[in-house]
Amino acid sequence: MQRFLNDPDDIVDETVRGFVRAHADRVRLCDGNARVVVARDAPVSGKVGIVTGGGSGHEPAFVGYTGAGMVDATAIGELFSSPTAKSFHDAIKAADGGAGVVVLYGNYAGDNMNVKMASRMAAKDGVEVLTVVANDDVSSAPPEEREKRRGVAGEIFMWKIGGAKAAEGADAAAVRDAAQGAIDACRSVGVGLAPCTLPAVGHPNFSIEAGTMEMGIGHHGEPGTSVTKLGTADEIASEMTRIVLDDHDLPSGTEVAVLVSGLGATPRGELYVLYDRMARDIEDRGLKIHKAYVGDYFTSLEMVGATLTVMALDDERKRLLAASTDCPAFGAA
Amino acid sequence: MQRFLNDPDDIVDETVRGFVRAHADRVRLCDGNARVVVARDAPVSGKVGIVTGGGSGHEPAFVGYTGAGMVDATAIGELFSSPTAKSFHDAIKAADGGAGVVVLYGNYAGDNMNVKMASRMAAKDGVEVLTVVANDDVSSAPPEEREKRRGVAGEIFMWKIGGAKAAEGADAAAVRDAAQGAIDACRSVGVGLAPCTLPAVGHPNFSIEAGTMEMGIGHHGEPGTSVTKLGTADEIASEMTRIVLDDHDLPSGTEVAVLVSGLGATPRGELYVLYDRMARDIEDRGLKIHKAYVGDYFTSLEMVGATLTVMALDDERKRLLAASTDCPAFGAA
Amino acid sequence: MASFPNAGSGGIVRDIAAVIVENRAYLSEIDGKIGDGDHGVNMAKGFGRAAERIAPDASLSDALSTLSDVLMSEIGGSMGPLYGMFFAEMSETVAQDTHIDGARFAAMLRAGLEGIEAVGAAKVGDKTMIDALVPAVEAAEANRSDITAQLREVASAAEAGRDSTTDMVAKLGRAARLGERSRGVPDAGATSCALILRNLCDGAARRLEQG
Amino acid sequence: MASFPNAGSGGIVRDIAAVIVENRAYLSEIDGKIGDGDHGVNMAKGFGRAAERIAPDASLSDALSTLSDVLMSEIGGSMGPLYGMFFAEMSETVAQDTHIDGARFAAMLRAGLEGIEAVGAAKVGDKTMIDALVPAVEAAEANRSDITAQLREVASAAEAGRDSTTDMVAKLGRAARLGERSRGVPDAGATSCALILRNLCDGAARRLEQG
Ligand SMILES: Nc1ncnc2c1ncn2[C@@H]1O[C@H](COP(=O)(O)OP(=O)(O)O)[C@@H](O)[C@H]1O
Ligand SMILES: Nc1ncnc2c1ncn2[C@@H]1O[C@H](COP(=O)(O)OP(=O)(O)O)[C@@H](O)[C@H]1O
Ligand SMILES: [Mg+2]
Ligand SMILES: [Mg+2]
Ligand SMILES: [Mg+2]
Ligand SMILES: [Mg+2]
Repeated sequence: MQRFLNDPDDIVDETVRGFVRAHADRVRLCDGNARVVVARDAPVSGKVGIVTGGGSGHEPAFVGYTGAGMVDATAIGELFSSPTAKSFHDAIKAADGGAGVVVLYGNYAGDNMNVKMASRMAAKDGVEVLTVVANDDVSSAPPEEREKRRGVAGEIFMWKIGGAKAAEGADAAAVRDAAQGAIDACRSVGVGLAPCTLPAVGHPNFSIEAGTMEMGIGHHGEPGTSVTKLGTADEIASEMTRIVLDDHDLPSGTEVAVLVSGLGATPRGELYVLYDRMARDIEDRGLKIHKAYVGDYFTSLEMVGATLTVMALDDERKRLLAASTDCPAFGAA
Repeated sequence: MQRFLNDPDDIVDETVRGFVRAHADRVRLCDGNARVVVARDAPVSGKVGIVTGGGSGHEPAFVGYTGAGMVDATAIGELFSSPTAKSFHDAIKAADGGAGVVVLYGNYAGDNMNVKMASRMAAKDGVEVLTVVANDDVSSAPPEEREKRRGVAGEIFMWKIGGAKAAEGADAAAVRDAAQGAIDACRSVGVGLAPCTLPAVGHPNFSIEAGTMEMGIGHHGEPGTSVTKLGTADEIASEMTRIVLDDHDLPSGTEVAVLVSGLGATPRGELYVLYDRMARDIEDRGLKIHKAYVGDYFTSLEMVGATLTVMALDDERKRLLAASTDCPAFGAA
Repeated sequence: MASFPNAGSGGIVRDIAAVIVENRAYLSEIDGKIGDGDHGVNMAKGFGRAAERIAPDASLSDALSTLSDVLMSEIGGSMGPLYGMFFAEMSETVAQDTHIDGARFAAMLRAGLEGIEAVGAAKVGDKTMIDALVPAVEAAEANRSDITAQLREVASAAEAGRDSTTDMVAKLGRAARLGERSRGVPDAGATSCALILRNLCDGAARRLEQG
Repeated sequence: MASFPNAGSGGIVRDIAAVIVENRAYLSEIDGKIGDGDHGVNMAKGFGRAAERIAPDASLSDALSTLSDVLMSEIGGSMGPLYGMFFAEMSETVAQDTHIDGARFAAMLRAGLEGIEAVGAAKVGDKTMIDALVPAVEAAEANRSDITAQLREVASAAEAGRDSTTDMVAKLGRAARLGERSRGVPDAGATSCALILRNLCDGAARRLEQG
């Protein structure tokens, strides 16, 4: 493994420590829990707290979205593994400014269980906890089983919209509704061209034959919907756009935000090559791109691949998307 | 090659097209030259124009640093190949607001020649052109031959400082001096763990045996100063810090800005693991880290590796570093 | 009636932990075939850490409680809450017992299963640890009166349950999306669960006293 | 004295371009050993595009000018300015000539070399295209009076110059950092330069007229 590695068991602690050290102007470590990162100014008294959390290995997600105007406290799990209930609970406590806390997380078995247990613990402390679970990955279940779908890069939009709504001073229910509305308005798809390796495991956690690709792949290498011959960038981009928009079914004229994220080892230039085709396909379907994000926003270690997320906008979401943010992965550098 | 690719000959054009499409709120294509990207508001009348340029494959560099408060116009070359003199010339014209243009670029044979030719062409148009050539890569030549050293990620600081100085209304000579001061205050080193492949070539452009690493590697895979056994993350981080600071020789108490960039396929979490060690080593040498940047700021396609850049600060550089910027790779998202 | 003492039986949990740590690579390997390949890593980390914190003379209930705490507060993932709740409920059930006989052993396992069911939503046939655990609990309840037979039957019911997962199509968790492609590999969680129950039963059997 | 016509000799440049395009992979391969592996790609793109724009009946000077324009405005890298200036100066030198004899041929090559020297800073022995070009120019000047011999000598001097680079340690460009490791491979630019000069001479030789 050609990687920057000390003891594989220490990766997450070292990553979090380095992260907090690098961005001490915006975040700090939670007192008593080295797996919870808290926005510098959190808790803001009277503001609804925003919490997220998830496994490591997706950097800059989840931790990079901690900061003013976005997430107040982030619980951090092992590589590709949900944070503990205790960490979610500590994050909730750290984010609580007395106006309740909304936990915005992704639909994975571990996260569901740990957030549920943490919410119960927080309820005992007297903290009101509402939750929104992201399920934007269209390939992970058919539309009629949307509750089974995984959460992927659409979570970034959910955090941005929910975080901005909370920053505006909305109450917990309104923040929850805004975040729920954002993720309901999101659809995503991923494609994998080469796998990644968990250092503690030491070999790729799945395989993709050279010359093929896996459409619908998950953020941890969860199998996709089909393995086919590797297409051209244009073919792949068009297929991803088709999958997302067929599921989305937006009326012509709808304004959208588009996010194309690399999975870790895809050259950034290639993301723009994909975007160039996607944008034209999106516009050909009568939609209007209001804002685009292209980069490594939500990765899977060194997987080769990309995800496309399309969020339908309305006036509120446009306002909240434009609101100022200052977290390490999104906003002022 | 598991890559997102159409015709390898079209990559650069497609990347630039996708880039301009995605960030049309901040940049536009130059009239008549699809290899020059111009900041939305450029030229700003009375402001010194900032131009840069370089080969493609380093995204988000160079193009991503085009935007308000940073670079006015960027000339774009083929993968790992200098832009044409014509493109540099067109970028100079696009950036010229009547107060002269400063070209801030990296020390590579092609760029030197093309900038020189472009400056001559611009002089014929009556545009005053000053240049600063970045040579922050300590491994590329001994200190006494600093003029032979390559420019690497320190260029980002040079653009930021030069761009902010120009935005403050300084004249061309003062902008040149600020940018020159910034790059003189920078030292960088890179390490490579696995090579990258130019799509048109089809095989890795150099090789690193598994279990080894190449210290001092260049941004195009230029050979480093030594090939050794792959160290732990901590060992590599300490060695990189040592190389940079031994060359830099800063008085104790100096405030510095630190930039750690991945080379393309390094998981982001690992960059923080490196930073965690580097930051402690930097502080152990009596320096004070004023601001840190960790991410994929200047890549080399899908090379596995990282670079470390340390810039010494003074009050002016601190002010210019903090000045607001809005370019796709740096600043508001 | 035969039973084994609660006091001093914490060693059973340390032995279980040792077996999980030994099977780290294997558990990750089978998880890797249809999941994300981290089951052994997750389990070994939690069980290994817990073993270090269990006092040499700990009771079974204290040892189970320590294990549960580590899983819940340090491991996360799915295993933190699932095994965390499993061992927490087992520990609470026998906390006041000086000796554990067949009836208490069955009650302990039933409580553990209910602990899992309180957080997870798996049913028999979904290709999860539940497929090893449910038949084991049923075997425990069918053999309440003869703990020697019970311990033997529980361990083999768990292993048979584990084996039954090989031919199942996963309906839950990361493997579910594979559909038919998930057939042919035993479930990782069922495999760790069978290892845990086998070593729990063997450890208890070695400590049996005629009462 | 023998000479070849300027008018109608643009085909020589098209032939040169075809040879460069044929050697795309080879030129990249040797650049890849000590440089960044793109020399063939860069060259083939520029020469290939130029060939498409050279009219069938173009003069040598016009064809050289077209080639220079494409290199300078579309290719960039080091080759854009270096070969761009080379061909620009060659083109300007013979633009007014109806026929090119040995003296004019030598003058054309000398001007090309000076064009390169105006932008680059390589000297003989640095392991660059200069090592092929300088002996070729000297051979041209030493054989001004006999163009037939001159064309033969120029081509073989260029090839000998190219071969001399194999044993050199690079002192300029990307390969310079390699030090001793850069020995043993011919320089990519010297190799393309020898190909260009060989085909220029052969093309001119086929067009020679007794004047
Ligand atoms: N809802 C559930 N109830 C019971 N067991 C489950 C459930 N979801 C998953 N599992 C078990 O978890 C195992 C995987 O554990 P592990 O690999 O450690 O976690 P993860 O799936 O988060 O990577 C599966 O093999 C399965 O037995
Ligand atoms: N200053 C220079 N003068 C003359 N030739 C040079 C100079 N620098 C580099 N070269 C030539 O350029 C060749 C490499 O060209 P190419 O690979 O196309 O460009 P790059 O080095 O930008 O990748 C080298 O083999 C060498 O012959
Ligand atoms: Mg996992
Ligand atoms: Mg090159
Ligand atoms: Mg797993
Ligand atoms: Mg080259």
